[in-house]
Amino acid sequence: MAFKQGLEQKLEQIQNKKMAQKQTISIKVAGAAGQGVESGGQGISKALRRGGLHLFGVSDYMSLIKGGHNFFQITLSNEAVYAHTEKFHLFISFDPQNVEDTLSHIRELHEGAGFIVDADTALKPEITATLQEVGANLFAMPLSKLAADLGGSKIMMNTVALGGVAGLMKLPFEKLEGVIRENFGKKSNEIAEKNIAVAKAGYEYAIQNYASQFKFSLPYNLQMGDKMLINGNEAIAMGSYTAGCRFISAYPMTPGTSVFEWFTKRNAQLGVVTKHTEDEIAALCMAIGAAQAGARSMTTTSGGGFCLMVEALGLAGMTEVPVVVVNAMRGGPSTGLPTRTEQADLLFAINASHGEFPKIVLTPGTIEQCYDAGVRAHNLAEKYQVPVIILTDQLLAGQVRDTDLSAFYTPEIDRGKFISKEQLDKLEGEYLRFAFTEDGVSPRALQGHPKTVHAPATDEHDETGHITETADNRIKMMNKRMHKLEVARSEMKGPEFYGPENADLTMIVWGSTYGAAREAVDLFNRDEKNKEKINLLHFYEVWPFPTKAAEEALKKTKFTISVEQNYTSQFARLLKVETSHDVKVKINKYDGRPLAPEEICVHVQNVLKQAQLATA
Amino acid sequence: MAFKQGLEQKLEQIQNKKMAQKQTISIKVAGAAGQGVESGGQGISKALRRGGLHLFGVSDYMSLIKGGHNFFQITLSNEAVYAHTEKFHLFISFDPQNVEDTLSHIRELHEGAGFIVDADTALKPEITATLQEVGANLFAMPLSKLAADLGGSKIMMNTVALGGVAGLMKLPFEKLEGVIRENFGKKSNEIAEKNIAVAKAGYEYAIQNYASQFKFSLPYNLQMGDKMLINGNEAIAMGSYTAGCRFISAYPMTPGTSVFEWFTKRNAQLGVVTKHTEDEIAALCMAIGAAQAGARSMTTTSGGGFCLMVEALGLAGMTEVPVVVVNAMRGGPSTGLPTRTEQADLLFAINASHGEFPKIVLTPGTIEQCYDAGVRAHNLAEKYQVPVIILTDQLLAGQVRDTDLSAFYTPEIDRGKFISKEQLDKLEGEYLRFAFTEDGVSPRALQGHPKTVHAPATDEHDETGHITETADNRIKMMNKRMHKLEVARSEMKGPEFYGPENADLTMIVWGSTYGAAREAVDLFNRDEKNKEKINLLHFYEVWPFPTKAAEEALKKTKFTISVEQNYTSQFARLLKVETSHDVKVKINKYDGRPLAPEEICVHVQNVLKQAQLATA
Amino acid sequence: MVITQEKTQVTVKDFKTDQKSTWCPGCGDFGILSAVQTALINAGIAPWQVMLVGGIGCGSKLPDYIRANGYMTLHGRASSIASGFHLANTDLVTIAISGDGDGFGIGIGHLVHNMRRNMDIVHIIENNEVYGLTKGQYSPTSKRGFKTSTSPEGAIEFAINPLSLAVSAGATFVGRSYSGDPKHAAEIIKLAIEHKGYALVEILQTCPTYNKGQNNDWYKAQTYKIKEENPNYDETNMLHAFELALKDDGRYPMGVLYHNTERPSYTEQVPALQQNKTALINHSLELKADLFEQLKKSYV
Amino acid sequence: MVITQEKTQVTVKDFKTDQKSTWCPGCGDFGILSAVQTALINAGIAPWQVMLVGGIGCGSKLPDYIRANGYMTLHGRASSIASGFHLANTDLVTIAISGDGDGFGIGIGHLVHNMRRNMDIVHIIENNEVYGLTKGQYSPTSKRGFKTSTSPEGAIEFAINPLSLAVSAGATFVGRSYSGDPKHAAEIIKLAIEHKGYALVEILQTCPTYNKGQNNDWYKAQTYKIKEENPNYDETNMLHAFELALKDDGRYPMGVLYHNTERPSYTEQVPALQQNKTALINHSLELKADLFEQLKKSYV
Ligand SMILES: Cc1ncc(C[n+]2csc(CCOP(=O)(O)OP(=O)(O)O)c2C)c(N)n1
Ligand SMILES: Cc1ncc(C[n+]2csc(CCOP(=O)(O)OP(=O)(O)O)c2C)c(N)n1
Ligand code: SF4
Ligand code: SF4
Ligand SMILES: [Mg+2]
Ligand SMILES: [Mg+2]
Repeated sequence: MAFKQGLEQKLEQIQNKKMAQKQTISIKVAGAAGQGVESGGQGISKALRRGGLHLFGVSDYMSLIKGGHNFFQITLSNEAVYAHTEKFHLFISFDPQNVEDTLSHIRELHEGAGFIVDADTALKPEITATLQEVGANLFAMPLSKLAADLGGSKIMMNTVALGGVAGLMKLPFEKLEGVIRENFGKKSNEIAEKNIAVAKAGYEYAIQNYASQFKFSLPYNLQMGDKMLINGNEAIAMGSYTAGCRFISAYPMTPGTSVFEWFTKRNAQLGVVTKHTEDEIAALCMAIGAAQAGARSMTTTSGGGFCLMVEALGLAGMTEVPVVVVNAMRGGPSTGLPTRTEQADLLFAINASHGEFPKIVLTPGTIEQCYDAGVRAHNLAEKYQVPVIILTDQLLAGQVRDTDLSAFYTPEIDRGKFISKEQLDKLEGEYLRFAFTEDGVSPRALQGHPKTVHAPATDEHDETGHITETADNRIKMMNKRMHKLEVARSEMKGPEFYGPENADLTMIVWGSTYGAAREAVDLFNRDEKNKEKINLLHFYEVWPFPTKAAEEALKKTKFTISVEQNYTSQFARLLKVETSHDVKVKINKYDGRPLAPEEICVHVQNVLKQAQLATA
Repeated sequence: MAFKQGLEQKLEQIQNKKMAQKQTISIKVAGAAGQGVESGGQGISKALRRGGLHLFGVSDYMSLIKGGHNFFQITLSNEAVYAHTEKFHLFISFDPQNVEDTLSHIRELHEGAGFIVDADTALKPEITATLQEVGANLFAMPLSKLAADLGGSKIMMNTVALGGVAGLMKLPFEKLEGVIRENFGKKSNEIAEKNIAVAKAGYEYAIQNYASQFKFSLPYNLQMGDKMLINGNEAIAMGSYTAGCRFISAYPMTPGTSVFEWFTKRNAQLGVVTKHTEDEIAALCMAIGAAQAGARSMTTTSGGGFCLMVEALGLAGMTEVPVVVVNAMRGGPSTGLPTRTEQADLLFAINASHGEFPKIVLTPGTIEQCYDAGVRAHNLAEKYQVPVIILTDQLLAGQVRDTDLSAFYTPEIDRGKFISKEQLDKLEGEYLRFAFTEDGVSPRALQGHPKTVHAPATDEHDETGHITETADNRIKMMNKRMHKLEVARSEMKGPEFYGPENADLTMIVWGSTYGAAREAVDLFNRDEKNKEKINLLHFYEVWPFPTKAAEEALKKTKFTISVEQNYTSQFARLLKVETSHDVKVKINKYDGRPLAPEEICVHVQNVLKQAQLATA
Repeated sequence: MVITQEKTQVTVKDFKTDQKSTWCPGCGDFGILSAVQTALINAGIAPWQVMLVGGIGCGSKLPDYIRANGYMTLHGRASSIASGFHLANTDLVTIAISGDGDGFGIGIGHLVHNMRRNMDIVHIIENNEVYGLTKGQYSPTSKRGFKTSTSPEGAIEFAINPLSLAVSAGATFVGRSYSGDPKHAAEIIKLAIEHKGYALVEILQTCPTYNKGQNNDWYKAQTYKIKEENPNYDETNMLHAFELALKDDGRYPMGVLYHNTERPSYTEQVPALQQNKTALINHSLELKADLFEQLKKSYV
Repeated sequence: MVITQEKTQVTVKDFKTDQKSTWCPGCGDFGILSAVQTALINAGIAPWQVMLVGGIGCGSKLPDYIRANGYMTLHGRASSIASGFHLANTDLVTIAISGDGDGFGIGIGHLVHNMRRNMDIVHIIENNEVYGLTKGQYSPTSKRGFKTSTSPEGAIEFAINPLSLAVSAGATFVGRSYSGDPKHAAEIIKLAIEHKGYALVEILQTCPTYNKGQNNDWYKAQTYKIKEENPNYDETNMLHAFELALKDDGRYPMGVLYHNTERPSYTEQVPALQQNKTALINHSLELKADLFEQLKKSYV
């Protein structure tokens, strides 16, 4: 189902209901690539967060380096917040002359919202007209003038604008000041101070001139304390590192690259070998080589690069080498929408590579789960001696949300049946790399010790690793390898509910869709009529499929719909084959833009209406 | 389920039942690689076939060039025959000193069977003892002596042995003579005549000395006429050629190579451009380049090479380029069992490449269907402008069966919405390569005409092919592309039954498993008690899945079991998600050896027994 | 290439498109785009007589910004796809377009093999010594010590020498130019088009966003024209080409480094293309009944 | 390689295995196997101190037929996997083993890039100028005109020149030997092992099954030792190496063609390996609490 088709009206109805406790303010910073949208958005986010607000931030960008049109969206709240919103309250544009995009943003402004632009810009009449139409205020601030006068350069007009935002949001100025000092202080103190001066000017200008017109506000929670604003990819990287990952080889591909760059930037500090390879084939092959040697290893990519890795994935499966692959999905097929989000690689990842071998697929949905997935991926990989895929996506890779430091726990490193050097010294008898065992997992000793000489083959092999084609051995080895999948299945985490028990309708979601669906649960149920109407069931460890837990959970549902960012409802298909459960309705979005909670609510309302009609 | 586990006894029971009309004789030629097992097997097959017998031939070989142990199995019958048998009647060995393998063959001999070896070989006592045990006759023929005496070289001992086989089978000698003349005549007349002389000597020696001991015989049907002995890969190649394929680029990989070599050997004669590339990535990319230019194009490979092609598969899907990919499956994962058979790439092929786009997957089960798949693949590819995958396997790739010449029909070439040069000359207005249409298929004109200038992108693009990221266009383009899958679905061929209607049990099979399952139907039902007990339902065009036809067919079944050459019952999983049908029992074989009809019968009998117990 | 089509009178207008470029202001790719256009105009090749096969990268998007046949494909595969296209339609002038990452990094295998095959195509590689589109990682041509997000302490790899590699791999035309001199670049591209066999044209390219140091001024100082410095330079001598390519004085020789006109192109040797003197896509798809019968009979 | 382990007294017995070889009788791979063994013995490297990473092909199966650490991997990827292994465990001598199809065909991209990086491994490429394991198709090193199932009229491609390519790609050690002279081959392999950086050893190999013409007699006539013919040959001179590699007299020079001892190896420059003078796999996996805290705080 495509979105935004005659749904605006219903959307309004939902939004106009009073939302009891949870209040949100949404801000959008827009401009051309290279104009500082991303850094500005991140900066003001940090300041507002430190003020004591919950915050969700995500950027929308085109596949180009300069020009075009990007934006950064911030949702602020007095409660935890997990997604962007469709409508927003404050809009800062650095390229208001881009009429088409500007208008489309303005149309999404709430009544009473504000639009900050440089007073020097001569706005096109359509823009002012539309502003009036939606009932939003024009805050034409002297951005470039203040920047030039006080900072000595128009370049600082972004900072003036951020000051304006802080002013309208009534954020204590020292919060913004702190962030600016941290960000620019590295370059030079002078630059930092100039930026602070212009920010302050913007701050005061906004308070004096517009505060009375901007009626939205949130209570700052001064007790909130430290929270991280870290994105999904950084969380995966940090989880991997804390779980002992010491080798990462990769080839750049949006949106997988930032996992790699987290390591490259810190390679000396962390003692991690990072290798930018010539392609994705080499990326995974090197990681496998390092893993065979004994290092916890990983690679990261996106769909197209993952395609090139599937042969080597089978190598890892066949020779039982623990290795972690991050596939950060983006809009496909092929080059597709390189900077946009999608969840369309699920069945490809699960079935990737020819032949059959065990692999594990994790699909985290939040920043915390990204960290956890990083940790678990490396532990599970080594415990079961299998490749583990972390399937994330552009939306999760780049989003930030105020995150507890404690969620990034100190992991236990579980190396499974790893035989240490000391144990080897005492070993009697021949070491069999692929010994048949009850759980299919063979004790793993590294090459480099006089007692462990062996040479695994990607051909079918016997317990020593030597090539053999006999039918008997083949059957035993297949059983051994595939049995690991069954053992691992029992420790895959089952799905989790969010929202009221006994809801009339349960949304089945996986991966990053959790965020928007969770907000939709809150938004929808907050309407008095809808109290406890909907909840969600979120899957975040999907292969081997946690069938039992899924079946238990499904028993607690009445009417299920799947909500996925893809065309073919891949998760619903998987659920069907694994549990025989047929979701009643499938909601799909595949335009590369992340689902918004309001949008989901509209779908849900339609579904409920139709379902009631159908049973009437 | 692994086979051969305490089932021998039940097997005997089945086999000892008289088989009414259909009689078979099975022959095995064994030896080390390089000893001429394959050529000998092919030669005697041709001669026996020409005598007027139905024939099925398949070889079993190791992954090495010389040495090891290979064999060629021939099943002869007075009726059509689709599979090898587990037990056999005549055994010719060129390496009887390979005791282990020889013994394993001997144990599969019928009582009264014959074992042809060179009289000069001093047989190990275990061998003679086991022969006696199973009640088989030793036919120790003076193979090398006759070869040396009459042909002048021991090398011809193979030919003597084949003469012996012909003698025991009471084949008119001229049939063998004709084949020998054809095969050796190319080299020199003299060699041909010498070989004929030694064959004749073997022929006569066998008749004089052993005919009375060898009690098995089949009636030759002199009216049978011409039939081809062509293997599955050759049939795919020929079908592709007759359907207009003029470009094939490939990289060698067993068992996909022979499709390619069919073309390379004839490239000048047929006017086909054949390109041996540096790897599989280039193989598919070149084929796509040629297809984009307008040539009907293809590539061929096996699982590991297919892995390397999945990125380019998405390129073809996104830019709507018709191209055909043959994936001849072998034992996996990874290098696996390179010369053995498996059906474990089904879900990988269907879900191959990141993102979502339409593709078509054909899974022929017989030589005739291989030809048909070759034809249809190219027509469907161009009609829907999608990549088409032909999924075959080692078993089908290398098997021969007497095949009607008329089964290789003269195809119609359906280029779908192809715009010819002449039509273009008259075209008014702009040509839109990706025009939105009702069926999702856009009229296709080639580059190289003044009116068709365009440049498709693998990024999301508009109707012209230019890159665009807008949400609206994205949704429309996804709908357009994916809709082609729905239109194509209606012309996918549904499954076909073989065997009695209303059978108690239906075997669900796909691809090459048809052969053994079909023979199992005949074998099992021939038992009076079992009359009309089982039938099979064979799927050979599986993606887009012919859901309606499948559901119709499934309604006609009572109790279904899946029989697949893989571990995870991939087809049963697909069937489940597409039709909600749950097969009751899953039979799996994954040791790389092809299922034998007797083996299937044992499984079926077990299933029936247990099912009856369960319902009692 | 063997140019089979008639020369066409074309002008800049013919190549004009509405598509908006996504390149950064000041990017060297603009110069290359104009050089390609000029070369085609001067060679008398119309938009419908050429095929531009792009890989993936900033520069590889070139076919989107010119009105001409094109195909924007996969990262690293332009050479293969262009070769396949060419073999099926020898009537169009086929030009592959890559960045340094695309052509010399992930795509070097195809490059090397198609060079030694002497596939009759032109391959333009826009070398900005960095990965532009993925936001500035070091590339196989980045200088040692170049600091990027994936080489924060400076690249520790030795850069590839594209020209010596091309010569030793068997390319029969090896030229170099620079994005700041579109006139020269156009000349070299035109020569490459007219060459029969694999013609590699490396175009040094400025990337004001991620490789700021190597701006136009820098390149002007670091480049020189081979023929200007040595009017007697013999481009048919392979060893001279090596010597020049390996010369380690930090400066870039520009012009035709190597030109071998003796090797037959791959295309000229393909039986199916030679026996039937028209492009493969014009061959009839009709099945000759006697041939079909003969094929079948051979299996009886 | 920088050999960190102590020399070990080893003999042929230590390398003996029960695994039956699947090579054809008379295959040149037997000679290469014995050369590898001899080189290891002479270099004082025990079976557990070496890592043999094979690609896929007849010759790539070598690690299955010797008692030593090994890993038989994927077609064309030996160089990458060996490089990854080496970076994680610099204590073992890492040797990649490929056929000509594996190393110079499908795997040439990894080869070229790991050479210019100067990865500190040895790469032995067994060149029989044909695809053996897939039953005799022509390979990138097959001579023009070589008739095979995929080149029935004779190959129309120009063979790759592995040595000039290696030199121009940046390999710092380029040697050649031949399967019929295992003693010489062992010497070259030993030198390669002792070299610091990427050492390419091409071993010309007989394939009596699919390349019958180039048998031992043929090779004996066609090969010569560089140092015997020219005792003053200077293997440190890159241009000389080119000249020799390109010499087109149909004969194969054998020995060390090129040896550059000045370039640092990749391994020597990796911060994580240099700051902590033990192999990566011996580094502690323990998480330092203060570092962790600092990492987290940087996001507040
Ligand atoms: C298989 C694959 N891997 C990675 C990418 C991501 N990617 C896009 S462009 C590019 C590199 C661009 O560098 P270059 O070829 O030098 O072109 P430039 O942008 O500098 O012009 C990469 C790695 C991709 N599209 N496909
Ligand atoms: C991805 C992939 N493609 C193709 C193959 C099939 N294959 C196995 S060995 C080989 C070539 C062998 O040639 P070479 O490397 O020269 O080794 P040789 O057998 O001659 O020693 C090929 C193409 C494979 N195993 N994997
Ligand atoms: S990033 Fe560099 S190469 Fe890419 S468009 Fe910008 S300036 Fe050009
Ligand atoms: S085919 Fe050639 S390379 Fe392979 S084992 Fe036989 S002789 Fe050796
Ligand atoms: Mg670049
Ligand atoms: Mg070879």
